[in-house]
Amino acid sequence: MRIFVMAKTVLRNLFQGPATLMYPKRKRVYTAITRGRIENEIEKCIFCGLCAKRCPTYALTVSKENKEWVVDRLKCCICNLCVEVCPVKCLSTHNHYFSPVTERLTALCKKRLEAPTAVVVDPQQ
Amino acid sequence: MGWFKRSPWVLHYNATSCNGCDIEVIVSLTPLYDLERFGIINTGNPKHADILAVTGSVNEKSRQVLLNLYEQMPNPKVVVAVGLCATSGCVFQDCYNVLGGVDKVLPVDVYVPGCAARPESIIDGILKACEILEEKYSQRKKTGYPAAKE
Amino acid sequence: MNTIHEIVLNWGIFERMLAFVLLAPLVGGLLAGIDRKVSARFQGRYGPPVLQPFYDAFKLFQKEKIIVNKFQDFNIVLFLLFTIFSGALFFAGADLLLTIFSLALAGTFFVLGGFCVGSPYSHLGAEREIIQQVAYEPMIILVAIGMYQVTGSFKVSVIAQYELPLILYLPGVFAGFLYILTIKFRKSPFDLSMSHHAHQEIVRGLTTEFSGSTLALIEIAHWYENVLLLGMVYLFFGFNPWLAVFVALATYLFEIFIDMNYARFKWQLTFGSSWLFTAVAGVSNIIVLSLMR
Amino acid sequence: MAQKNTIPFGPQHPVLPEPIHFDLVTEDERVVDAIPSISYVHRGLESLVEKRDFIDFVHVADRICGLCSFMHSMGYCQAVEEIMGVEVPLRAQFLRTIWAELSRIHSHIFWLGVAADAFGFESLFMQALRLREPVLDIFEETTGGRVILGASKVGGVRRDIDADSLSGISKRLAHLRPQLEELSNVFINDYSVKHRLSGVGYLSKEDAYTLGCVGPMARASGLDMDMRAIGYSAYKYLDVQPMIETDGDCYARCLVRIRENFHSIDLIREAIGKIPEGPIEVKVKGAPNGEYMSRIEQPRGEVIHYAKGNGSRFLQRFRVRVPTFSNIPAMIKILKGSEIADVPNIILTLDPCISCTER
Amino acid sequence: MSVLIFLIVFPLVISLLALVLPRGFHIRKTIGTAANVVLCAVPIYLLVANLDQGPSYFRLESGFVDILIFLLEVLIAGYLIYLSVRAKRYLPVVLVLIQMSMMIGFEFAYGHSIQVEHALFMDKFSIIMALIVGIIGSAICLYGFGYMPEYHEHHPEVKDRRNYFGFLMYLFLSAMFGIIFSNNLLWLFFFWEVTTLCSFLLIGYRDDKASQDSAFRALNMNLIGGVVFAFGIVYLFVTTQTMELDKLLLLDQGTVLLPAVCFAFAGLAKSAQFPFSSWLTGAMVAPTPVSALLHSSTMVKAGVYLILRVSPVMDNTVAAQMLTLIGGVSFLVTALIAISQSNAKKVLAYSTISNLGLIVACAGVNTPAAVWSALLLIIFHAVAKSLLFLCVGIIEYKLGSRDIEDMDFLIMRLPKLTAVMMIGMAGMFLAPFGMIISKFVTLKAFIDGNPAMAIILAYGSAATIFFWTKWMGKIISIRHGEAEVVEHTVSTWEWITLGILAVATVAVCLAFPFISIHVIDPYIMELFNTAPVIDMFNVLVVFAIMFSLLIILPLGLFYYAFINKHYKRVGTYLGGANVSNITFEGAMDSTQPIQLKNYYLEKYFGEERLFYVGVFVSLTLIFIMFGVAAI
Repeated sequence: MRIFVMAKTVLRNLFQGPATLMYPKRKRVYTAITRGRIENEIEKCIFCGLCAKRCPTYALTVSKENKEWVVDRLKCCICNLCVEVCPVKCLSTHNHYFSPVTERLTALCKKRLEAPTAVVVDPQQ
Repeated sequence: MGWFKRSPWVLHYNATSCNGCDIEVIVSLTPLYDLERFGIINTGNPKHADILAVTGSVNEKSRQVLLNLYEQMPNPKVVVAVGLCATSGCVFQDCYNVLGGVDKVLPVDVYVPGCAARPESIIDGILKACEILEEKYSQRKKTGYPAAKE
Repeated sequence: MNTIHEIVLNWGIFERMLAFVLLAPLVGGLLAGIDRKVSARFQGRYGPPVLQPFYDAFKLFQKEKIIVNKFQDFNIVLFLLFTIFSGALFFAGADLLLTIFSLALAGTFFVLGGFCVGSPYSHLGAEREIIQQVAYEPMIILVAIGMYQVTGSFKVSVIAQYELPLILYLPGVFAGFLYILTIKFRKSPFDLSMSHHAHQEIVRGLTTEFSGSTLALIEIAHWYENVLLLGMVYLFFGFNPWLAVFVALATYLFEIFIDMNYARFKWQLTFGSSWLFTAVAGVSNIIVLSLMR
Repeated sequence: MAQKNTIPFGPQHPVLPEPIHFDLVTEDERVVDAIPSISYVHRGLESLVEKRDFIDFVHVADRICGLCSFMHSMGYCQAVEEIMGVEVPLRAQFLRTIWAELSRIHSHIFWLGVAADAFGFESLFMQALRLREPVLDIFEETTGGRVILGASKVGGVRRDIDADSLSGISKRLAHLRPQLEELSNVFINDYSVKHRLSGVGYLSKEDAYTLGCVGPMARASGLDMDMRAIGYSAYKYLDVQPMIETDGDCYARCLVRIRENFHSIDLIREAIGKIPEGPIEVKVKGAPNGEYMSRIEQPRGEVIHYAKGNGSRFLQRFRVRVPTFSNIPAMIKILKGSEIADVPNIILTLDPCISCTER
Repeated sequence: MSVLIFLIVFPLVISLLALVLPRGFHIRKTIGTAANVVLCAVPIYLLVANLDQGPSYFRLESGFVDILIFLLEVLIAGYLIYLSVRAKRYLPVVLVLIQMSMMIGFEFAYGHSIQVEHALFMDKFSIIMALIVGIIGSAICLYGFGYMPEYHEHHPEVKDRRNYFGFLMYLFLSAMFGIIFSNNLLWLFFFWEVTTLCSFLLIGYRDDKASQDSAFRALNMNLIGGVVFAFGIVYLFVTTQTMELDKLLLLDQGTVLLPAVCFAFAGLAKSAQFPFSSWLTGAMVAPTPVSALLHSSTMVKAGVYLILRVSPVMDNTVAAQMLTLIGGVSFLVTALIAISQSNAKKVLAYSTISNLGLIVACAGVNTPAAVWSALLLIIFHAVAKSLLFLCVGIIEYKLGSRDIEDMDFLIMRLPKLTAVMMIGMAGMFLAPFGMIISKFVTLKAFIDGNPAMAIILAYGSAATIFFWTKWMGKIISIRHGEAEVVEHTVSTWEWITLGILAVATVAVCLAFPFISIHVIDPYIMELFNTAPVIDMFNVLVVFAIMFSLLIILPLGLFYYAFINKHYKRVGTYLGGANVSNITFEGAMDSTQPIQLKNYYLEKYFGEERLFYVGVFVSLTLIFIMFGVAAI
């Protein structure tokens, strides 16, 4: 019968100080390949729609006429399929996640290519 | 004085989730993320809770459970949909038994995306929920408490 | 400190009662906050602010009132009132036994509150709470008996001013008291009926159906109760107020440490071990004392 | 005297991470009957094969369950690869094995933590989940995800791990080992833990066999049942030893998982030593036609992925028989006669994964 | 003196009337009520008239009465033998024969030389007992008017012998008065045997197998007590030529120790202490008024009455310590057994034995404080316990069960009765009510006298908390929805009794300083020349709690019932599976109601497990007690 087996561990915890990452105060560093959110370099995009077709969660809508690429962040499961399938490699996975939102619509990230400058509607930026 | 902001208690319910987000909700209470820094406790009892954190895409059976739990929470209360399944149904939105998203059942206040939602994201989401909780409380105070209903 | 002691001695009964009623929740709440912070540090976490219990209580008072039946809250109000009352009796220097009985009365109201709501989990919690009561009640009475044997009085005021160190006469009783303090503080391994931790098989036990301000009242009652119990620890070291306060605090920290080191026991072990331990430690001490006289 | 309580245990219950319901009939503290009720997590994802391309379906298989995520996608891929006769490169097989064993470690440590919480040992729970984080960090560095890895694909794996990372993993696991040992020491030796676990939920070897137990549940009762021994993937090159205990109680199940943790660390380090250079995937052409049952050892036991293709891009039938499902009859048996305080322990020593079970 | 004789004879007359007057004769109830009023009034008169007086002894020329009593005794013995032979049970026959041969032999050998100076006497203790017997006894007889018709309605198989029942009840009251006023031990013994007979006949009232078994068990055990009692009397007279209770106390301890132990033994049997406890639990088959009157408030008290009377003789002997321990063992073990019982009357029976054990222990300790608290215990226990018995009696027929587990939501079905019952239960174990006051004092008395008992008390009271609290919790639990209120069917007679006793439970607590100063203290002064001083501050505190409860409870209930409207009503927490507020969605698509039952922990506190422990320990103690007395 052994008691206080845990004592060593908890005392060490007490004296070593907390292991907490103190997240909001201190930013978390992510690895390069962390799947955070999908980004599109809209200048390169050819609006082929392959990504939208492949998306398992129907998060992407691409409109060739309006030259518009929209991702619904609340639908995207960051599976990377679109990135893999993109013929011009304009899609990439950013390593920071998309922050929580209170309204559904604010999670819609629209990117439209209008010559000469790209209009970016992204609440995160 | 903003007491809600300082002490939001969370009830977590897994409504048809794949476990991934549930683990992350639990993990966000543990040493590395430690939600208790913000006074957040995982209560496990709707009657003590201020925030209902729902993971999963809700099916017919868990729908009723969610409604029951929500009904038993005292006002002001906030619903946080954690993870992609809870916000939209993720890859399961085509499944026959999935309603797809908590907002089909309950009024959702905060959507936390991610598959699975990262602990940081969950912390952000719950802190955001605290603000809404505070707002809801001041609104209630203005409109006054409704009288007893049997 | 000694001057404080003197001031307290110069107070009348009602002044001391009033002081307890006003100060105990502050002290108790602060202790609870320290508890949570220290527990977190033991677990390698940062932990909530020390004033967190107060935040919780204030928040709970702002919540909507939801009830299962009309009379559930009444039991809790009585629980709080009698807890305060017994604490006030204690700090006024009244009869120790009376304090204990009054505390038992308060505990009974708490249990009745758990029964009253007719919910399975609070029912189980209430049953377990009674088992716990049965487990700790003898030892608390033994404490009073032991103190009476040494000092010849049940009066807290007399016991507190007893010049010789009580602890030297009552080591066994003190050990037994420490044992059941774990039950009273609702710490692991004896947090059967309601635990502050989330994952318990009976949800929140007794408090399952109590929410909002009523839950806050329960918490406040526990703060009062904790201060009262630490007051009883103080009595053992009453010969030196400094030491006594120090030991009381150390006891509290020790209970937190115990909490960190144990899984929750089952009721059989809780009940059996506390009766056995108190029987061995407390009873033998008392018998030795009675033989010495 | 028949003084019976009827208690609804679940679907929402703090000790249950996932919704499952029991009508718990108790007498005093003793459980006399427990009738389970499921389908709170049923999504019907097996039917998705009819709508999803068989290659994209990996993403669904990945999300069958968050804890055994990788195992499911691996099992699915194996089944499809077998049907199509695809030869998976050896390096990919080794990588899969490494990830699978890492999954086992993180699942087992998580289980240890949750079990500790179920018997009211909060500091142990915190410590276990703290030790689990390094494993998740390895996942994040190698696959980009913490929980849903998405690393497996039909015909191989998505990402390679370079040699530096591999030795880094090996080093980190070596560092984790003493910490895990300290944690395991509490489970193995602490009096209060023993009080809660040993003798609780006893399942005899015969019962384990007739009730169809799998995984640690079966192994704790003395059944030698470890699918890794059949040598799928890279296991045939590794020294796999099933961890067997004979006591059949919760304590034995706990021991099995603890020993498996260390064994997995050994396996990973062995695999890292033996991993060959080479490609990580082959191009898959055509569509599956035929059927196959792939068997894999998950953290919870043997999982069977059955796939049937009809020559189109869409599979005709897909079915998963998960370990929790086969363990439920045994759980019901050992729940009867236990105590209320044991119920969480017993449910958790099964390591139930309801989202697998109901899909 | 005439008052005393009146108290003994009057119930006898009433009992004969009860037997003779035909049923349905409307004057019966009037006579009964009037008689009960008289029976209440006379002891009160006795108290008031003798408030400041010491004990008084009465000389009675009693040659004729003595012979009459002797003849009656033989008659009773004959009747008992007849009944036993008819029921083919021979142990009682043997016991009666032994006893009678002893008494007859004694009568012929020494009958002529018996000189009794004072046949009757009266002191404060007798008056207390007279008050209990008079007030509670008559209240219970009133209750019987309402109860017995219902009893026969519910048990058509039982032969309706209501006249006989009334006869026995009043006969018993007469015998009780006889016991408490007799100074002549032969008279005391006679009345003692009459109560045994009444108890035996009343337990067997149903006249079926179970009740016959119980009745004969009770008879056997009481007869064993009686035999030893008779032996004690014979021995006492042969050695010391004394036949009077008051003279007994003045004699040398060494010579009278053995008879004193014999009397104490008889007292143990009568008050159902271990090893005799089983007769009392068996006696619960009797109709409720019998349980309330004989088996909780009066007859079993006669046992402790006798023990308390003779305990000064045993002061500071090993025998007294053994007596204390027997009381202590009975107290602790029965309190533990009571945890495992779900039959309401059995719980009450065990609790009765338990409390009597405490009184016996007090008698054994025999310090001023101990005797003081013993008297308080007798008073408080009698009032509260009879109240509880009567409540259970009513519930039994309103709900069709005497099982505690069937008393769910009692507060919704019988609200007023539940309130009364709560008072009774609170009276049994909660501060600031009677029992806890006396336990408080008892504890102090024990620490000074016998610390081992203080420890037993500490553990025993904890066990007491268990079964009372869970029972209380059961009856006050409330559930959603409506429940059928069945209260209106409770008869007026029953309400009157409950009212009297409920008020009495509270009143004795409020009046306890008065009782202590004017009634108990003088008695203690006589015995010990000192009286325990009660701490006035504590009394004030107790009163503070009492009054605050009396004020807060009704106000609070009123507030929560009618004024407080700021709430939302929700269902109970059922893991989210609620279908309605009290049902949940179970497995297999079923709808299950929640069921809440109490813990009984039979595996740990079961009757068969602990009973033999108690019997064994107490038998050992009794042997030691007799051993040291004989030496």
